[in-house]
Amino acid sequence: LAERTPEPVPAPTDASGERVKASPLARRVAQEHGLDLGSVAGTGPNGRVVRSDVESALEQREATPDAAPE
Amino acid sequence: MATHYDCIVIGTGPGGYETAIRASQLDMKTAVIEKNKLGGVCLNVGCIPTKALLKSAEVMAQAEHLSDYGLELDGTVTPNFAKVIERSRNTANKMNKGVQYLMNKNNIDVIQGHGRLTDPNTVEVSPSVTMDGEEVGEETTVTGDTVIIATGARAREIPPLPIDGEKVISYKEAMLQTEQPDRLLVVGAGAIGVEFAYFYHHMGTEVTIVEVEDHLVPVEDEEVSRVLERSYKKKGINVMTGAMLQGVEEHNGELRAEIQVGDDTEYVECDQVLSAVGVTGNIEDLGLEELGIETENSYITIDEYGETTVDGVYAIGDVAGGPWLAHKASHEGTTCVEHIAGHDVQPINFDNIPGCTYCQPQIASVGYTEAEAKEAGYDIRVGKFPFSASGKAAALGHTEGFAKVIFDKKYGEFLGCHIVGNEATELIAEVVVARKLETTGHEIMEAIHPHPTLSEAIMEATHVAYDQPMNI
Amino acid sequence: MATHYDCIVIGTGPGGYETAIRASQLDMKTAVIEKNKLGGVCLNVGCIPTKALLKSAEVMAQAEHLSDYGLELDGTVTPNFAKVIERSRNTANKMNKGVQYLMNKNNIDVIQGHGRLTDPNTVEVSPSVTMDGEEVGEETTVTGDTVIIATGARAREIPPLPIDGEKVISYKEAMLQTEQPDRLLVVGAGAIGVEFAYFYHHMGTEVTIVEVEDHLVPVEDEEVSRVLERSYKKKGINVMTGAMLQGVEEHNGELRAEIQVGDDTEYVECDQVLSAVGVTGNIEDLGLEELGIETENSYITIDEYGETTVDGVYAIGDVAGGPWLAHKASHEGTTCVEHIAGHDVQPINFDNIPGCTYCQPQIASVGYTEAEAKEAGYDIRVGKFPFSASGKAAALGHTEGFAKVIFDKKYGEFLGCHIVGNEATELIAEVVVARKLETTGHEIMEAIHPHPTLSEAIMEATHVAYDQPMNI
Ligand SMILES: Cc1cc2nc3c(=O)[nH]c(=O)nc-3n(C[C@H](O)[C@H](O)[C@H](O)COP(=O)(O)OP(=O)(O)OC[C@H]3O[C@@H](n4cnc5c(N)ncnc54)[C@H](O)[C@@H]3O)c2cc1C
Ligand SMILES: Cc1cc2nc3c(=O)[nH]c(=O)nc-3n(C[C@H](O)[C@H](O)[C@H](O)COP(=O)(O)OP(=O)(O)OC[C@H]3O[C@@H](n4cnc5c(N)ncnc54)[C@H](O)[C@@H]3O)c2cc1C
Repeated sequence: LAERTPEPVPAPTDASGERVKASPLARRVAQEHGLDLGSVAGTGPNGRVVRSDVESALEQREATPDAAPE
Repeated sequence: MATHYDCIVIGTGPGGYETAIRASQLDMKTAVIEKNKLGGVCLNVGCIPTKALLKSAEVMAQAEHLSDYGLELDGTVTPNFAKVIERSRNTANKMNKGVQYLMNKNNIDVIQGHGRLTDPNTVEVSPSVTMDGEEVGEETTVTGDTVIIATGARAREIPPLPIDGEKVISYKEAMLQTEQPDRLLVVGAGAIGVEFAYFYHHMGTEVTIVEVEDHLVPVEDEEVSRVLERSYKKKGINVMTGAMLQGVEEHNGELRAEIQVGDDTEYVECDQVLSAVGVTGNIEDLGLEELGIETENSYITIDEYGETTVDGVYAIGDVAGGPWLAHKASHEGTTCVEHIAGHDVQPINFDNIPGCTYCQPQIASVGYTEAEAKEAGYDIRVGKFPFSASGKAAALGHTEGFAKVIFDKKYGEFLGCHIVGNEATELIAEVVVARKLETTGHEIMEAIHPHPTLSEAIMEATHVAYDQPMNI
Repeated sequence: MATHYDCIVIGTGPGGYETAIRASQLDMKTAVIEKNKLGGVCLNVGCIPTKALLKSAEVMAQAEHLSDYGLELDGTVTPNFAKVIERSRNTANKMNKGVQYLMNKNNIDVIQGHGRLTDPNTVEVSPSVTMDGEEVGEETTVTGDTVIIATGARAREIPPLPIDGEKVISYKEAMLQTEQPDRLLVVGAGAIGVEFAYFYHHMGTEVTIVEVEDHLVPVEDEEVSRVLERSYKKKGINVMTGAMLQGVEEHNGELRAEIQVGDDTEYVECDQVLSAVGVTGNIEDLGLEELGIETENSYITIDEYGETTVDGVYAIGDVAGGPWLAHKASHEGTTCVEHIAGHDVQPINFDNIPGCTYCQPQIASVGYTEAEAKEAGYDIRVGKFPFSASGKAAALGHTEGFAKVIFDKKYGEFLGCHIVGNEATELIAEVVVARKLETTGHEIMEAIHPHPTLSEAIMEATHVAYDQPMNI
């Protein structure tokens, strides 16, 4: 049991405090890259944010370097 | 003048008929063309009738173990092979009638006969003969804005084993014949091969199964294969892996198969050989070449929504390539017509199509095997939960097998799941849905699986993968 | 001096023993106190042994239908009741040994005897007698930073039906007795009642089942109840609903039960009565009153993480209130200790705990019933798919029942699922996981369920709910 298992990432909220619907995988990838899920447009049913949405958002961030907080 | 449709579907297997239903629901005037019986391989000589046969075999296997359950058999239970086949045919015919009903209900025109494209919007139909020997259809021509080819696939033949339908048979004869051989040699240990081996074994036939790869069900995770092999050997099925069939000779009505195992040559005597070495696409006599529709290794080349190399002509299901599974065919088809109708749909994700094998123990899997995940460069966490530790499995008296889960360490992605054991084929849907919803291991562990069930094994295996094993 | 622990768990049912394992994994020095056999009701006289009995009944039911599968029975199959019970006991004992193994493996001290709190950190243990009549334990005292009460529940008694263990029995005797009554009256048609009715019926006992509510399994969706009622009547079980037991009298060794049905009084003659009218929490002799730990209707009052009204003392599982299910107990317990260990865990969601009944046809459900969803003010879409339209069900020869799904129209939330039919208890996990992952109907439809399976029924029912029925 050398390493501690990662804990689940809780559901984030957007600017207005509303819970962002996002898949667990999307949440974790966003957390890993310090991306605010509230700023990602979801393409899943009911605007659910899925991993590919996060990945596109990350690509976009990469394209506009001044936006990256890392 | 030819009747004009918005959508014409050639073939009514699970790919074709479900595609037609969805097209009709999307307000397309739709016709299906079928040269044989409605329902394709799946309903008539595939998924459904084999599962009926396997159920009879399962009940027979259980009848041999009545005393394990505290029941007393005074007498004998024996399979009546012809009756077992008859039951399977009745099941298939019932489902086949169901497709006719669905076509009527959804206002889909059913045109019997062999279809052939003469241009991207025109299909020529000519009479054909069904598997029951019935002549159907007449010469006619129909036109359509969209033509979807869903003509499926058939048994592949290999040079050392030409199929004659009597001594060397394909799945069709294996399923339809009303007399069983005393000794059967099954060549090929994919799903179809191992299913028939199981079936004939429990009907009382002496079965040998030969596989050129090192394991039965070679596409499955290796640990899964090993459980199946152990189980088959224990049952008394003769298992030969890493074994290549060289040819079959007939001597006084008896067959002798020559099989190469490593550097040795072995001989197996038998009365019938079942060739179960894969399928080949039905691309002949469809007008493909004339129209410039490209194919590759007997399968039609398509893009992610099923469009062929000719605009407006689509192909889905077995004829458009693997995996050769009914549920792949139908989802590929419905996605294709939804795309044609202008819906914003995602192409199907080929990584999330489960594969099932319905012998006992059953096998079901989806996603990466352990070996594949490693090869793809993932840093993985793996968990396995044996059914021998499951209370439900103990209560059922079926403790063979396990559930194995594979997660990506970095993000917790559920990379793959492999189940061998009782009801495995019903358990895998949970994983397919969870993967569709982009789960991580946490949600699987936190989802309160009912107790006592076999489905808990997926949760328990996940606990193991996350270094917090519970009931093991 | 008393041994000191980080965590003491009183009771080793599925709640207690899994809680202890998790506590130990979280680096707490842990002990369990158990006055009876390890594993609690669930392993010894609940979930597991009943499922073993039900499997024997199922195999017996199938043996009566061998010819449906093309098999010939020359002779007879009869249940040997004592052997059936013996098999069930063996299964229970095997699982019970498994718990002992798990305790050792996880370095958990097992202290036998009756536990009683003398202050929030001290448990006094005194000798006790197990169900096998074995005297266990000795006087001792242990202290702990945290004490978790997981003492479970037992059969409830109602005034018109005092349990004497011979003529009027509880689930315990029904499961342990090695002789079967000729005629059995089951009072109460919750899961336990209908399961024993099914079991005894197939063992050859004449069974009547009485339920005060209008339907069998009254907590289930009404359509589900109706399928079960039809099935039980067809089997030859005497079903009395809306019927209130008034009392039982004995005449020359025969019992006569007086039952009020509407304005009428009916009499049922029988040899034994099984009282299956619910459970009551084991809150006695634990020192609760002295410590000021509050209870309500025989259950300990807890907050969302299991803490009682006294700091540092927790309660989980059956003794902390319903639903009285093993998987609720274990998840409640592990969540409780994870919270104690300072993990950021969510309390368990009581709306996403599935309920299962293991007779045939099986019943499984989770979330809102149709009636509840409407009452809660949801605008709903409902879909139902009967197993009579399922190819797998046809192949299995089990076409009874259906899957029913309920979605919220506005956001597509999966509000509830109700399944009655073969393997229902294995199918529901998909829905629990999907709901945990906040699915909508779209993901269920797009998840490629393997064909042919019963799990497809959930997808097909969802298609119906979304007005795009596929195979119906
Ligand atoms: C023994 C066996 C067991 C199987 N078990 C399973 C299983 O358990 N699960 C699973 O998922 N898959 C199983 N499969 C595979 C499954 O049957 C196929 O993947 C599925 O049938 C493919 O569907 P399809 O619609 O693409 O084609 P098909 O079902 O092959 O249907 C094609 C249809 O097109 C018709 N057709 C062909 N050419 C023409 C033409 N020119 N004009 C008009 N009509 C034409 C054919 O007559 C046929 O009806 C099994 C297969 C076999 C052989
Ligand atoms: C016939 C039957 C069938 C059932 N089938 C199912 C099913 O299929 N699925 C399902 O989910 N649930 C089922 N249940 C319910 C399930 O058994 C319970 O929900 C579950 O056992 C509760 O677990 P628990 O840990 O809270 O308590 P229990 O399992 O009741 O365990 C409590 C333990 O605490 C011990 N104990 C009590 N007081 C003390 C004390 N003072 N000191 C020391 N030890 C003490 C008891 O001896 C016992 O071992 C069934 C119940 C019955 C009766």
